[in-house]
Amino acid sequence: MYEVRFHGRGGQGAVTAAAMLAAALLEEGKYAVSIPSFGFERRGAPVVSFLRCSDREIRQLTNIYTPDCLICVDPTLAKSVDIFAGLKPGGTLVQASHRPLEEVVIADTVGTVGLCDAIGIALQIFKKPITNTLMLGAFARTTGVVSLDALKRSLEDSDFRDAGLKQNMVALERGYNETTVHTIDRRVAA
Amino acid sequence: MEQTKYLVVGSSHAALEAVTAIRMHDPEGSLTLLTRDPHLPYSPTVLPYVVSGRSAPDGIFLRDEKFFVDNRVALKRGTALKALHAERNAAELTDGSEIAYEKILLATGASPAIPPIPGIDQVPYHVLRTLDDATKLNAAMKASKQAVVMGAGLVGMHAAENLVKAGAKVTIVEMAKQLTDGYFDATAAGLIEKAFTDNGARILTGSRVVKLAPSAAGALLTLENGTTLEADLLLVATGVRPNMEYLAGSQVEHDRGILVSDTMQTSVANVWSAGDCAQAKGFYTDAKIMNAILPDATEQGRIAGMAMAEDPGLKKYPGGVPLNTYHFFGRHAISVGSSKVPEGGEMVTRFDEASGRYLKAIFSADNRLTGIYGVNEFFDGGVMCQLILRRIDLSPVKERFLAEPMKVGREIMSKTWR
Amino acid sequence: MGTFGGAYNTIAFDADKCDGCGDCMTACATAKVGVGDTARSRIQIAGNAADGFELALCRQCADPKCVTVCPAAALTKNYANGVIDWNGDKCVDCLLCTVGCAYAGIALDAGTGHVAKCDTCDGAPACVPACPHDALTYITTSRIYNEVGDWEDLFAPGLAGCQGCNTELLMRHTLRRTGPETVLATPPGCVPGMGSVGFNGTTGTKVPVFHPLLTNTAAMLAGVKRQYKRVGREVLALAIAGDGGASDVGFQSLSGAAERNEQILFMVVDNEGYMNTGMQRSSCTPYGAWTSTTPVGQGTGSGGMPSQGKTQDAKNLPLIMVNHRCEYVATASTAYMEDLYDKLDKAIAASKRGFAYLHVYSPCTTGWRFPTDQNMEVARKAVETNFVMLWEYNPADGLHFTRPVDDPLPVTEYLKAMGRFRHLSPDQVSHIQSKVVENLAFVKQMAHRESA
Amino acid sequence: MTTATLETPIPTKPAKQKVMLVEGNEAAALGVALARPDMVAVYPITPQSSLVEHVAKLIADGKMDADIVDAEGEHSVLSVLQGGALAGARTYTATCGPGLAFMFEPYFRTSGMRLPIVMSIVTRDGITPQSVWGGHQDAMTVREVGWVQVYCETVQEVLDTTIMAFKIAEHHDVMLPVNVCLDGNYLSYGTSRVELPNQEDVDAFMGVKDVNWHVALDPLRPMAVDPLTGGSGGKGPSTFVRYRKGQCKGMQNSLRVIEEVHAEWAQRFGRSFAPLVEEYRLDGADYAIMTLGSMTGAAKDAIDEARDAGKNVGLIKIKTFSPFPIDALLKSLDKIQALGVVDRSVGFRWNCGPMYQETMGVLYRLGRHIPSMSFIGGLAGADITTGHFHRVIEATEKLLSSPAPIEPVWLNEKD
Repeated sequence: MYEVRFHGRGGQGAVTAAAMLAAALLEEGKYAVSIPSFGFERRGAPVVSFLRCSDREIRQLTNIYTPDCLICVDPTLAKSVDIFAGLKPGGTLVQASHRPLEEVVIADTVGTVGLCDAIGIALQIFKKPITNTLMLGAFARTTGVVSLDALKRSLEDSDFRDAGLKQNMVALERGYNETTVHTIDRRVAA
Repeated sequence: MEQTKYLVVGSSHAALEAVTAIRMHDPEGSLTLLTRDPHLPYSPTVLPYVVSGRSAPDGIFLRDEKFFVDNRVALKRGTALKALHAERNAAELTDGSEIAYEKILLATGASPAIPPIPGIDQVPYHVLRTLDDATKLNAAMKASKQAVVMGAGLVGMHAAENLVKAGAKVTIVEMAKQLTDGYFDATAAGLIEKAFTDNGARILTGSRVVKLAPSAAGALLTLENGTTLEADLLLVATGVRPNMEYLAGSQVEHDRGILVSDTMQTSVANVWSAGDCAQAKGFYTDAKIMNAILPDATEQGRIAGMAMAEDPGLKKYPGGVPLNTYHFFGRHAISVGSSKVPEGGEMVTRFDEASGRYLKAIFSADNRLTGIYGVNEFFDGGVMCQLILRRIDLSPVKERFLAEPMKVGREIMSKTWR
Repeated sequence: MGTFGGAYNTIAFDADKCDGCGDCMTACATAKVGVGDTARSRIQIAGNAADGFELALCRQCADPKCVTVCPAAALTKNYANGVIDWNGDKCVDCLLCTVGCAYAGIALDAGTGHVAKCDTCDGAPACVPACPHDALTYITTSRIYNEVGDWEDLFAPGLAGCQGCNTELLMRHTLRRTGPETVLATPPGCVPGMGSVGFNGTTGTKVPVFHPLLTNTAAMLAGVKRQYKRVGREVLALAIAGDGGASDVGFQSLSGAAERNEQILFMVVDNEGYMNTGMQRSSCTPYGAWTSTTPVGQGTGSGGMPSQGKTQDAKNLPLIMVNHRCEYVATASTAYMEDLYDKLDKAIAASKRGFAYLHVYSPCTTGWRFPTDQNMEVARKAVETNFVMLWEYNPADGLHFTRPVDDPLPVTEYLKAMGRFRHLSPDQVSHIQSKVVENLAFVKQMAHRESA
Repeated sequence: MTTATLETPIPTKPAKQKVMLVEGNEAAALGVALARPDMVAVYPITPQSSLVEHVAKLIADGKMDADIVDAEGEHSVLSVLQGGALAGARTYTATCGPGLAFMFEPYFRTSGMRLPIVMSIVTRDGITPQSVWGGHQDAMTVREVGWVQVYCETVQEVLDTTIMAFKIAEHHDVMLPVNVCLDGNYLSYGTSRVELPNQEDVDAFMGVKDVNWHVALDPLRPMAVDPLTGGSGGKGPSTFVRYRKGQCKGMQNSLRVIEEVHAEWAQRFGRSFAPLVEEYRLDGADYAIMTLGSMTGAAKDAIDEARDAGKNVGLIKIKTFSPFPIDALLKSLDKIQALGVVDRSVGFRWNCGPMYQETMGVLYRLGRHIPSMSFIGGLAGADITTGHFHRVIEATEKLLSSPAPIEPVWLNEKD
């Protein structure tokens, strides 16, 4: 079982990203379940969503409290929300940020970090800061839990059409290609 | 033997009203109408106008063939009732056949009463009761130079006027002291007489024909006072007599006419009678009277029909009210009700010689109208008849009523309608 | 004997409105003999100002005595138009017909020497429009009777309505008109109370009928109609509902169905309260009216108002329906059946396109407290005082009055006809009168605007 | 009748089914579309909204041939469907919480008129306190109104059960409305892998549509629908009593029909769901926990973990809550010595969960004392995790040796 928690703000597509990732995992023959957290659908408010994947059927329909991986599609969110709550020790953070690793807030539990200037790239592609597809590329690059191809097939099956599909394909690829992956070497506390 | 549920004998107003009344309540029961006349139904009342030529003989029929077909009435013409075998509900006809009935209405009307004057069977004379009488008289009238009318009832007077207008020299011989005796009072009769004499007719009231003999012209009449009259056309219009010879041997009680109850039933089960042959109660008296007038015939016919069909809406006959209208030389006379002043009642008359307008109204002691007569005085006969029948109290409006009988009468009756 | 069962148009006379001016007689004489000599008119006004005026006019009797006593076959009842025809060629001027008539409907015309009588001017009587006071009307309701007579009555005989109630009349006429391809909804109230949906396994109608809830009539009917439309069957969805179910608790579904333009004919029988369940107030109950929940008491009611009947004005539901821009909206009264029938025809046609709403005023003998023989009179007075206005609306032509009352009676003529207003104080009466004026002005304005 | 009448022979192997990833609300919408209703009436309410949006989209896209009525409120939604059903339509809607409360008047009447309407309840906790999140309080509150109510565990079960619900509702021995309950939030929005049955297979499964053979508003066979009954006059209350008895009979018949329909479904589509009561690792268990709806997945994981830890615990899941599957449940209860019942709603009168309350009645019938206790969790969208279930398992285990507490355990009191 591999558990992912998405962090974003309302309107950035964190919930859609979780569903898209689940679809990609399905493409690879895995079982996946995504669940959004529930709130009023206000733009800009912090939101989370959850994704579980496994090689066998997933029965739990619950939130995720101890994720293996965090995907944070908004660079500023970590300042207002404790995105690291419950992260398994040595867990992964995939963070949208144009800053170098040193300037990114990282909890002690984080073992691997994937950084992607998702906002900057999104503004180039979409003229809007829509980061979710980019960050799925970044996730694939950082974790290898899902392949870029599966994500592309999932995107093709999605509701995106024509120009939108094309832009998101570009976003997926650039997210994948323009992510830097860092392994945090830590002395484990006694 | 032919069988029918309802057998109606006669074809004038009473008979036709009975047919209508029966069919209102019983659309299905077999119904046969028997008439001695070969023609379709017509009214004896219209015959003077056939005589005058005003009415075409083929334009007077009250019902056409279709009526009888539509109403499923078997119409038997040209055959009269010969004998009533009420004990076995059978009618024997003059053609020798018999009809078995469940209920029978005798509406056989009346025939001219021929006075037993010596020699009457030796001279040609006319009567006026049937259409054939009328057409014959019409033809004869055209050639007449000097005509005599015996009897100054309405039939005789109508014929006399026609003869006058046709150019004949006309003499009217009447036993009574006045014309239209029994219809109009002396004042009215005086106005009528004046109209006739002004137009050249000769009126011999209080006169009686005592002898008749054939003459070159036709007939020679000898009066009681010895006067003789030559007539190339003689009309006998001295009254009518109910047709009821067929009752001979039956149990049906009869007096001057066939005696009926206030639902027009005779003394024998399943037998009713209405119209000119019936003797029913009068409005002013419980005694049974002959009231051979057209409106009364329709009323009686309707009641008889409803009674025969057992229509629950049947209302009893209120009694006959005398009622006559008479048009003469462009003027008109009307009489409604009784001419008799009731005890404690009063009679009011108004006469304007200049206009010839004459009004006579008779009231009971409690100010109910009992009779009203007028010559050239306009009021509505139907309205007056209702005031009498309904015994409407006229105390509050009596003065106005006498001044304007038409207007006030209409006012009262319209109120009752609303 | 002719045709039984037919009905004919007729000239009606309202004695209360007649002032004896004689204009009708002048018009008649002018039309018939070419001169305005009132003595020769075939319509005769008798009477006087003190005792009231009366009318002598041929009633065109169904079983005319003038005809039966005519010896010359000159008078005949014309079964095509109901008029008693006089044939001058056959008439012998014997005047026996005048003896036959109890009402002086046929009388001697001194000018001609013949009798004369009303022939209704071939269906366009000259006297009627000549009357300046509307005392004469040419009633053509007979059309309904003649047409409807052969249509099947789709209600069972012997509906259990209160004595004198007009709702049975309304129900039978409406269903006769809509015919058997109808699904009928009768929400709780007087209509099912009279047995339309039956009791314990019996039914009151020959068409499918159901009790909706008081609250969901329009919605349920919408479902029925839509399914028949879906399967291509032409079925009329008809509601006969009370005012309470429509204006109060049922209003939401009514409004929703109207907004969606569901193809329904929704008829409200407005007896101005919950009359079936004990005469409680509804939002259609008029100001001042006694009901069992707006009683007339000794004390002061809430807000310091005296307990003298309802303290609020009635909701004008039909106007609210106009604002839904329904395919058709109309008000009607059983005192004006011809008007009602016209509207019923239009409403049925409109219901094939969308929502049709018919608001029929229904005086309640029991709840309004008036004698059982006065239903039509009360209904008529409501219109004659403008307490109730008869109009119709459709989106294309806007709103217009179908029976404008330009010279209304004072509202007291209506109020005094029934017991529920007996307690009214002069202030309350003047409030009602002022509301009548205000409502009239409002609807007039609407009529003006809508048709502009 | 012991087996469902089949219109076509059941294929030995189901045709290949399309695999999709959908949220529970979309699964319900897809199931509805496959069942081919004639009429759908909708009014949006959280967390049902996306369900009716999906339905509307399917119709708008021509993927579903139904008349959709956007009514002005839930009261009219159900009323429209009643009219439609009386005219012969197969009908569907969905609601929850306040919407269900608002439609209660026609809701009560649907079962009385024996109209086979299918309605999803995307369960939502009852207000007040104000809440737009999941919980079974809405469906539990109306459990005594004569509707058949089944609860789904997974997104796939939502899809499959929605189709089966029509067949159950319209069965001549049942003729009752059916609620398919899916948990708001966790199931409604939870996205999961589902296999989508082929339309032809579903058509074969559904057979010939025959909705209004029983009660109809049809001018071709006029009848008075729902005339007044009862009272002390006329025929008295007998009509009413016979009618009520018939409703209860229909409810009882539905237990058999639900089983038959599920069995046929398994044969045709290769997926089987426990129709009434599911046992999970119950054989040989000393005690059990009892669940309802989407919480069951986490509970099963917890059971597995507990078993791995040597605990002799099993699970009983209720699918059909109304009518309450007494006989099936008796068989399961007879296998255990202690029971912990987890409810996602509250039974106010007994100070426990409603399912617990119902089960206590069944326990009495068992004729053997089994110590039991009530757990209440997952109210207003709260999560019931494996962690919570471990607490439940531990507390239930204690019942084997200690007296049962009277008070319920509120699982999310400190979350």
